[in-house]
Amino acid sequence: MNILISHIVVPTLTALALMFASTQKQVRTIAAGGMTIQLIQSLVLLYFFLQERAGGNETAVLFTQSFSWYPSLGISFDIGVDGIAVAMILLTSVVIFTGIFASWEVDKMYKEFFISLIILATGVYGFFVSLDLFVLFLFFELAVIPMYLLIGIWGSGPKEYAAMKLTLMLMGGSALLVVGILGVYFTSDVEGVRTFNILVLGQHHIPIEMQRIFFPMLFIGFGVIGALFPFHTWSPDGHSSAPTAVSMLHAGVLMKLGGYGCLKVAIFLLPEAAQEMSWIFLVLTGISVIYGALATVVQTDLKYINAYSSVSHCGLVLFAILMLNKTAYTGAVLQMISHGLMTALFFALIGMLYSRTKTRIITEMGGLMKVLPFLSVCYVIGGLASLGLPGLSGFVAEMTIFVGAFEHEDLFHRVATIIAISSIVVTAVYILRVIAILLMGPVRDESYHNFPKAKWFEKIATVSLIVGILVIGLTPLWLSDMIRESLGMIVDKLVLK
Amino acid sequence: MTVQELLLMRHEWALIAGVLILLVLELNFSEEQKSKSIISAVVIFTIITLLGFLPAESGSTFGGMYVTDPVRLLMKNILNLGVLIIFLQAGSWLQTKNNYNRVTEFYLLMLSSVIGANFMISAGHFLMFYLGLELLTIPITAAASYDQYKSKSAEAGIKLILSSAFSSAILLFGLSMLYGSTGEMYFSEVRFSNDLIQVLGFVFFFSGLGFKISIVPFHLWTADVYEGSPTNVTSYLSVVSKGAAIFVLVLLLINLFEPLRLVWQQVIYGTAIFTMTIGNLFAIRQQNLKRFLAFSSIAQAGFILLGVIGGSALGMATVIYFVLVYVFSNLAAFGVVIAIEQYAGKVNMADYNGLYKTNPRLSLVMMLALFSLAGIPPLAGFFGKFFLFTAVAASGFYILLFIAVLNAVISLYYYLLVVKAMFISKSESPVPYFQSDYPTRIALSACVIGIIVIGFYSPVFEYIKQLCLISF
Amino acid sequence: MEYQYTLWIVALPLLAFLINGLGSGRLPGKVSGWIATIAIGGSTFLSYQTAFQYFSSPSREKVIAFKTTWLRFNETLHIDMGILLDPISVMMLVVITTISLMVFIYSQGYMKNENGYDRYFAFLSLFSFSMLGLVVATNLFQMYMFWELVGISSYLLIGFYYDKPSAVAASKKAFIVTRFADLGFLIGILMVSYYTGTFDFDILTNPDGLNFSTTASFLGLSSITWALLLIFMGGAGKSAMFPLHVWLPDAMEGPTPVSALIHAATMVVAGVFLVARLFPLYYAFAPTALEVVAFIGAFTTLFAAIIACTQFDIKRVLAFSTMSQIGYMMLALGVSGYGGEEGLGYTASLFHLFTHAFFKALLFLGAGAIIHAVHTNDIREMGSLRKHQPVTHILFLIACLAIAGIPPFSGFFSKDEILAATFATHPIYFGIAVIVAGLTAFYMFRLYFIVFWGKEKKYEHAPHEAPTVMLIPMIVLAIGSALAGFIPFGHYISSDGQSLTLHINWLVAITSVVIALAGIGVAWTFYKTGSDASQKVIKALGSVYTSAFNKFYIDEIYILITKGVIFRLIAKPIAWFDRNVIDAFMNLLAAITNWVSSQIKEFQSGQVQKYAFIFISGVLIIVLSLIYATQ
Amino acid sequence: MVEQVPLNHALIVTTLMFFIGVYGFLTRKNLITMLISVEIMLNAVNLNFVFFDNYLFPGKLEGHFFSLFIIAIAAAEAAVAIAIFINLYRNIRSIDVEQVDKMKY
Amino acid sequence: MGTSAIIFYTIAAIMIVFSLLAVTARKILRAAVYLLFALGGTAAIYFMMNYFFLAAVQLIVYAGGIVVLIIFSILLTSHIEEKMQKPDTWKIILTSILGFGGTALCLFVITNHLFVAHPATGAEATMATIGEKLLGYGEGGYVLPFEVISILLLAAMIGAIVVAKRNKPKGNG
Repeated sequence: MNILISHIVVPTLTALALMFASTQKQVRTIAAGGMTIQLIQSLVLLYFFLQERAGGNETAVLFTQSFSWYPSLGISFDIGVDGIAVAMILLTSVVIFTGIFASWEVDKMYKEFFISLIILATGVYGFFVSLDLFVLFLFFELAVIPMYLLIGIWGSGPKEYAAMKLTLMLMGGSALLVVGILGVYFTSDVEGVRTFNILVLGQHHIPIEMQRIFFPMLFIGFGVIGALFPFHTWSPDGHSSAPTAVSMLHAGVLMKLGGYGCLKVAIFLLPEAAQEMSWIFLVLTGISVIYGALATVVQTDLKYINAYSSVSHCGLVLFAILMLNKTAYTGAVLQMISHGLMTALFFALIGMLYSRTKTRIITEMGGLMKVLPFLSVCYVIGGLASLGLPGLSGFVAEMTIFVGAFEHEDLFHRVATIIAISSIVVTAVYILRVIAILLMGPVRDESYHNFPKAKWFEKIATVSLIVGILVIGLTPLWLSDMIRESLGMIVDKLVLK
Repeated sequence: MTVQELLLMRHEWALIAGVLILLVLELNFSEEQKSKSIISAVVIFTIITLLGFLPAESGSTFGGMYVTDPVRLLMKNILNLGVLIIFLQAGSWLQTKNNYNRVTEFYLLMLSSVIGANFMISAGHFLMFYLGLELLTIPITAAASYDQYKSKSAEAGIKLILSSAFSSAILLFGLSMLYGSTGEMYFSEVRFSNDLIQVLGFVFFFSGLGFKISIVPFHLWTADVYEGSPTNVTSYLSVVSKGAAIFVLVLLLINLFEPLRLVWQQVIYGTAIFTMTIGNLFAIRQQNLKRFLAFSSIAQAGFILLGVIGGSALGMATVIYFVLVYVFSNLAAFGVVIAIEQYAGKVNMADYNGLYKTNPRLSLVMMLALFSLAGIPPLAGFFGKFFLFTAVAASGFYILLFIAVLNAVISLYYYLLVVKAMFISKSESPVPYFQSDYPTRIALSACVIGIIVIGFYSPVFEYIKQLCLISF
Repeated sequence: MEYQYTLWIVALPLLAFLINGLGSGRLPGKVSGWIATIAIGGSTFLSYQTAFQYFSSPSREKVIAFKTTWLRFNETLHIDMGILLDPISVMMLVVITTISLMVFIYSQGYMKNENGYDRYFAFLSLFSFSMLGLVVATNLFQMYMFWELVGISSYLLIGFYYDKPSAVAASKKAFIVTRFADLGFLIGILMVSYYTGTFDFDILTNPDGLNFSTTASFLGLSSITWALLLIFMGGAGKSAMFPLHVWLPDAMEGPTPVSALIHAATMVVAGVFLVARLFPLYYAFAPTALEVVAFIGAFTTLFAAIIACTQFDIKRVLAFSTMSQIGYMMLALGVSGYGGEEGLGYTASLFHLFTHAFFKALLFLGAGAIIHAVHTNDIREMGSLRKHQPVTHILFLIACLAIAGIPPFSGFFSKDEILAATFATHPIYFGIAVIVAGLTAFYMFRLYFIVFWGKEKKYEHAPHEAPTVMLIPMIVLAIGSALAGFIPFGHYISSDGQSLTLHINWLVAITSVVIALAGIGVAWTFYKTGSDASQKVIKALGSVYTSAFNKFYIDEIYILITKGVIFRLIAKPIAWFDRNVIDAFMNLLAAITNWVSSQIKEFQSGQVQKYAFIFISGVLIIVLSLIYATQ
Repeated sequence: MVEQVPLNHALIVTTLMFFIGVYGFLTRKNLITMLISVEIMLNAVNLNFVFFDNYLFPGKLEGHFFSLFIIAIAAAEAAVAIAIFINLYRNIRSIDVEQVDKMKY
Repeated sequence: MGTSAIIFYTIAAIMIVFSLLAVTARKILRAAVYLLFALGGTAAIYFMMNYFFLAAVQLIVYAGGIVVLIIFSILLTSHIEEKMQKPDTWKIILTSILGFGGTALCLFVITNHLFVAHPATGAEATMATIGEKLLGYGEGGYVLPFEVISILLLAAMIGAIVVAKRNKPKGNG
């Protein structure tokens, strides 16, 4: 079986198997087992991919397979991956794997919880492997919907409101996607039966006046889930209400669908309009970056902090994508991966801290370093990654973005870039603020000394993510080269003009 | 007149035969055996449905009064499937003490209404169309007031019969104008020429059909009638009656009213927007689930108009496909509503709070149905809706498409409200656990299978598209 | 390659960090200390080996000892990890490893009874690793990376006592201020790399191969000038130049050995090192930037020296002294020319860097020994310590003499060269330098006299002499402080790589010694004799003294800008805006939908006649609009 | 008559009658009178068909037959409608249309 | 103006007046009677156009059937002497505007249209032709609608019975 198909099949089977599980132990075992297999096969995929590339296989997309589905509409189940997709799949596998462990102690309707979580993951995998716009969109929505139940049932705080808002805003985005996708489908000059295949569409031209209509639709459509200002407000509420694993998966992976889609669909298919209109969105993303960071500075709820910082970091992803050059694209993908890992780490840690302190307001906590050294150190590492410390993934991503952004000489891009760069200072401010208030200082309460130390599953979750952050941070070359190689297709279309 | 020609009318003959058999059986059942007629009706209708799937030829008979082709057969078969499910779901209601000796009558009314639907679809003459329409409506108005001791049911009947009489009068006025300006009543011979009077006639005519489909502004009866009628009748109204009218609308617009294309495209453009939007706006404030489904079905009708507007084979195929999906989705939702109404007598949203705790299967079915209606993958509704969008995009109506997708988002909101009630909200006294009867379970399973399979199994759509291409 | 082993100089501390970090809590305290010390000892040994090998070879060419591509940005730009050996990096290796080793040994005694012994050594090793990586960087970006790592280890060490709020605040401040400076550094790097297509020092420090447009691009300065100014901003942050100096005094919250290592001898001079590293670039393309360097250096040196005279916290006095001395170095760099005698400032600056490392580290360690003994930082609570700590007293005196520039201690030689360099170029800078020399002598001996002479104070425990393990490193450093001046520094290090013989400019030397002695004399009269002259002078100075005592209120200005403006006037409103405007807008859409929905409910009135009314009106309206549309 | 009365005049009569029916339907309070109004509307339509048949397309009798069937259907409709009215009357003791608004919004 | 025209306009006037009366009369039974006159007028016009069969059907089914049905139901559900309330003034005004508007619109369209006659070779509306056509199954034959309407009538009958028949009297349900 094609390894990509098995990436969809394994979670599906896991979800099916979960339906027949009864005890919590079985549920945990199946979920963890399934996602471990998934993680392993993602690593195998990476290995195969690098092997192929090393063997001189220059094809843009590897492991392709195509099943005709709705031939009269030109819909077929086309799958295949390039370096970007491989990287995103790997990210997804890591995050879902750790997500399972981070939600080890869910005891309310645990079966349904894991099923929904895994369905969500299935959607994400499907999204990353599909080469057909229709299928891609199908998986996109599949990934978004379980979120409603996950937040609504297992969330906290104003969960119903948050779940509804999140779902509706994301679906609002996908509404724009429908229009954009169909627009692309009908206006490209494909001969014969029209097609949804991205690669084929990419080889055909779409009239510029049509591109001007559909580019904003596709870009905003994907941008909503990528937390594009001003469509980001689902993020703080959604993330703060969601249960741990869901926040992890959502911020860690789902938000990446936005950036990925913007890059591989919006920009790839509509390059001329992208070139023409990028400045508008550049302004928006520039605002996202600095605005999200500044808004984070004054938050006191840990999840809000992370949500707003995600707005800033994901804004950087879109910002880089709009720079329309290879280096910035590479940076964007790296940033997606890096942010995925570290935000998942943050949310996992927040969940773990919350389970002990029963609060997420930082000013109500303090001195955790003393009582929970392991988790605190993990938090510090996450924080350092977030503020772009060399040796951790954030640095690699951000620097690549900045170098890429600097390839534009005109004043507008320069100013935008410098504004975006200055966010690293603000990031440092809020990260250190949290560390100072939350982890350092005297132990806030005597009862803190009774906190259980980090449990084994918590350690698995955090350590796997930190390993990911470190691997990328210390040896970024293979990853960034793998991503770079896959960008030729997209960049070439831009040059064509 | 040859046997061959008579065989063209297979669906109708079978149904008429069914009516007669049921009548005879009814006369032979004693008071205590009345409930047997449920089984006999279901069996008979199963046979009728199966017969419908036998291969058949196309052609016309009775001098062109009656036409049939594979597409029409398919439409009838889809409606038959819906009716079969409705029959299955009706059992528990018919066995209640107010109805036990009026079982057969219910089936007779339904069957005659289906006959009307079939004749309407196969009409080759305005008279046949009109008769079909009335035959579709009149028995159902009686069925709507079936719950004799409920004033709501009577009210529903009143509203339905008065509105439909009024709308058919208007339709007839339009027909008379069309007749006056063309002088022909056979579809095959009518030639339209885009005169103002034909525009007028068309709009009047359209309003009559729009009434059945619940197109805004001809929709106002819908919610009240849906709420008041026995739920089985409601599901019939929302699925079969509406489906038949949609089919006819598609057939007539694409073939008969082709010369007026520019006119009807404008009309549908406007009404589609209003239908979706108004349906949604009302749906979000409903507490009664039947009323809620009524407005949702209005919104769905608006979406269906998207497929109609292109006036292409693709559009026709998407409409038929969507109705097929809609049959399963809506009947699944109604099935759950019926089951809970029969068991607990509750139809309000708040009564569904915490349903998942006590009745997980029913909740899941309901969720799947609503998600399918909302167009969430991987359920069939997603495919149906996407294809409708494809059809409208194919005609280049991107603004309409945009409004439609926004409406799809709003619709998701209220579908999620129900999901929320079932899965998230807590209740002091949720509907206790119960086991529905076998026919209901069969019906619901069939719906669920339909919802899940139709989308994935692409030959369904490909087949429909093929047929539409041929008959176009 | 013959220098391959230099990789171990950097790698050994990293290993120590990893072992101590991963083994945290499992290793016995002693062991972690020894692991770290042995590792740094190894590095020290190899550094001396390298220095010996490098300087004994006749050529002063740059040597790439090791290089590998770490990250590729595009066809031309990539970050390499490597080791670049040239005179200044080798010199820095020696300085860093030596001071590090001494501090590590000293810390064994100083930190003995602290919790988190292993954590301390882990961080210290991390710092050494980063600092070593920084100086051997082959390219700007590698340097930037280690620059950041240095910053973070500084942060971690300042915040070592993490349950002490002041330490936490200080560490945060240090990191954020330097981070802000690094923002400039980063943008500068990006600009330079954009124009040159490279990060490599190999190319960058060889201005012949580069071609910049020096035409003004923005505010009358060329882009390369802007770039280099921004890079200098990074250096200024790390080296605590005005106005980015605010973090340094607070950084004294860290353990004293840390202050000695990081905030006196090594990290804070990274800015000087950076400018020196890029000196050819500055000189060739951005003389304006160099003027700025000189100006900032001159200003800072005076500014810090004045504040140093007023402080009572022993470590803060030393901190301001450090600022002042680094300002000196910057000044020297700023006024330097390129090549030959012109490049005297360059050599002088690095020479001073070299000697300063020894005596300032010694001062801090001495201060550490004192604090260890008296458990306070406030010099007003100290006195007559010479009786209790005779060895420390002598060593501290040597350091004081060295920093005051009294021959034959090392400070005299390096300071003299700086004075000579300024004397040759800018009379005003020379004047400032001379004044600062006097001030330096004054405040150092103020400190010395108050602490070691003066009245005996009441101590909780009787102060005791530091243990041997702390004294040995101090003695070593004292020897260094005393003798380092005799190294023929110009022979090894000069702006153009050619050997430069340093002469003592007698006029300058005598002036400086006289002024230093004057400073000592004033300190003597004020503090040794116990007269109240100092109080009178303070009274006479009035507000000038108060503002100097309050560090000229720079901290308050910062707080105003950060807390008052950025936090309260920007961040808070943004957060508010997000919740109450953007988010509210989304909610408003929902509310509008609901509102419309409730407004139109009357259409569904339940009255079948109204339904029919709407029905027929709808029909007629459609007809009308169609008629309208067709006509 | 074809020769003496223009078609338009005939159509004016029917149109008037139709809208009188509409008016009645929209204003009468009693359900039965509403039914009467519908009958008037249908009657107008019937006349329309017959006029067209007679004036424009004599000989084919299509309008004639249409009217015939409309009459039959009107009868059926009226029968069902009245049955429902009576049912309603039994339930709420009134056949005032304004009372029939228990379900709304 | 010929006799038939005079008769036509007279009948037309009668029809319109009685229609108006039928929809405005305050006494319900009178409304039914006025309806009868309006329907009778229609039958008269059918007679004038030589559609005797149709006229007869009109009289039998409409006047004889429907109106009687209506009167019965009136007797069942209303007090004959009771005057109905006047509708709301607003309702009257709005509906009148609508009615006039609708009439005007339709008449505008109708009178602006040039109706084209297609006289076919004339079948008179004699009983024979009507019978032939009604039972013919070829082109122009109406046997199929005839059959369908029989089903419809059957269904309507069943429906009416089901709705109106009360099998178990139950207080005031």
